[in-house]
Amino acid sequence: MNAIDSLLFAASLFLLVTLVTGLVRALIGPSLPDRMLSIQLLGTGGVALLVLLALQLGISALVDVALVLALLAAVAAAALTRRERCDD
Amino acid sequence: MQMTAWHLMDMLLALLLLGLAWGALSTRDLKRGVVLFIAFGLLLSLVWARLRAPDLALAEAAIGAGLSGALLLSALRDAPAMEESGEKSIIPKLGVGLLSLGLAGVLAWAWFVAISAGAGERLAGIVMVRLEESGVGNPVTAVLLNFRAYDTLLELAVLLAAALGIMSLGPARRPFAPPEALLASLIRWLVPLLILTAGYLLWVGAHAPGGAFQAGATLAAAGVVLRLAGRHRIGLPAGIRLRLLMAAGAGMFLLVGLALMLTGRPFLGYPPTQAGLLILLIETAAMLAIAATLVLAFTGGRPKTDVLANTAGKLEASTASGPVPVRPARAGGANNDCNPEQKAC
Amino acid sequence: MLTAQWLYGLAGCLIAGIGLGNTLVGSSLLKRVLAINVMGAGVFMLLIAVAYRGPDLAPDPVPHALVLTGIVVAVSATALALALARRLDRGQDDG
Amino acid sequence: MTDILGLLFIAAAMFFFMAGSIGLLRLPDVHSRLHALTKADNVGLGLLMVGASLLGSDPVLAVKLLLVWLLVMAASSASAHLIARQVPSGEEDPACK
Repeated sequence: MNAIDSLLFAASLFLLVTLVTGLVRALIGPSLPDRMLSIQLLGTGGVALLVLLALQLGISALVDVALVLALLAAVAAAALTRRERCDD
Repeated sequence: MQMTAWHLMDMLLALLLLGLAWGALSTRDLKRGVVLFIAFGLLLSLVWARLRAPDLALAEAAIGAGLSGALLLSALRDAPAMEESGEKSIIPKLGVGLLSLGLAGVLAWAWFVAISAGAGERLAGIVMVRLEESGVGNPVTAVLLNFRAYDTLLELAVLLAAALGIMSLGPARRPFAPPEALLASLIRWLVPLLILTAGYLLWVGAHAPGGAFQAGATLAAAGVVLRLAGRHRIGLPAGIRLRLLMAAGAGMFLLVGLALMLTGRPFLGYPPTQAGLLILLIETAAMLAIAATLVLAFTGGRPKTDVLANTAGKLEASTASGPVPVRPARAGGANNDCNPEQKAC
Repeated sequence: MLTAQWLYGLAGCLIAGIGLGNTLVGSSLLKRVLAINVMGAGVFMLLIAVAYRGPDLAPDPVPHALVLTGIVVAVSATALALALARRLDRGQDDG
Repeated sequence: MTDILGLLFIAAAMFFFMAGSIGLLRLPDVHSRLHALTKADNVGLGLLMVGASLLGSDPVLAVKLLLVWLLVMAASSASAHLIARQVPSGEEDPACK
């Protein structure tokens, strides 16, 4: 195992730990937007972690996964914030 | 060094998943539960990536993190059904604990047997040897649409059954309010990109991770976003064409299978030279059906303007008698967007 | 035997157990739907742990295909369950 | 040489991700958390993408990574805005009452 790989491992571990830290906010809230923020962190961090994993495992398709994750992250946020129509 | 690094990451991920599963289910606050469950789905996608299952990571990213999240977040609005029932479970706590432990134990035993079986007996070897005859280069697609095509046919039938169930249970939720400027501009580029990505995933699925399921889920996300933005037209056709579209996946599968039987081959036994084309044909139909089903699932019921359902509703209204209450909104849903039980309407 | 298989396999068993317990005693319908999904996810983890062959080898595609099917069935069953819950609620309002 | 540069970019990215997480955890109200998180994470992701492109040394991969970064930026700024709009109304159930 060469130096680059070890450093990439270190980076992914570090990233995972920061994601866990951010997830504490999902646990303690207090409001729903607060919790959704930590989902957003997990989305962005997940994209980052997928890119690192793609390099480490040599599976370039994981970048496609990152692409889908990036696209779908917006959907969950929109689902949270939309209101149903009630003026008719 | 490499091994320990992987071990640390695996331990962290496994513990995190356990913690999120526990946290999502042990809380009495449903919002917290749903958000933690979405986080669980996102993390699961990372686990699939780490375990070298990019096909699953794609599906989980689209479904687990995106569509399920949207589905559950809208379900949070149906507050009454989702409130704490206050009823005590009739099963004693000890019994529940024992049952759960029992399930975990049985699974652990099954897992141990699977792990310790000789490597030579695995199906993986057969798949890899015969991959060339399958017409596609991605082994997961080969298993899904060729070697175990029956499974996938039945899966599409399950999906169709679920869609029919949802449609027959009642009208769709009320549509969403018109979007603010920012959301309007978001969907202007997000929807085309989702459709484009769906096409890409469908095509690339033949030789790389991707395929009808991931593509269908991504395509469905386009419909969900349009719906969230308050659009009336979200890409779903109406009336009989909607039903045909939902049946397209299983239908195309059956058609191809039967046509092959006419040529003297077994049901779904593709000739190796045409296998690739036939699989693409089935996958395209399956993608459309999956997308239609998932969008319909998100709207929560049959479309308000659904001609067929409304005629059925009127029939129901004219024939119903006795204790079954038929509320006018269900029969005449087309001209009224509001559910009468919502106090505001 | 690989450590990853152990870790994810056993975590999968426990997650499935947690899911089953909460499916039985869940305090609301939505909670029970979540619990069933968690139980499914545990089983998926178990299957994918079995399919894993190490960081440099291609994994077994058959469990992958099974789980892919499972994910799609799970989401459609979830949607159906939520539609049923909504319908149940309206039934109670009527009655 | 490009490898070292790539790793430096990734290391810098880690700093921003850490800042984002700490901000999310420590800042007092939802608006400032939003602010810290969205800014820091998008910068972090951008740096990581540059680093990964340098390490991957594949132009197609680099273009893809750039595209993903742009998407994440656009999506997360939009959703940050949507979440921020949600807050003043008391965050609670948006059903018509």
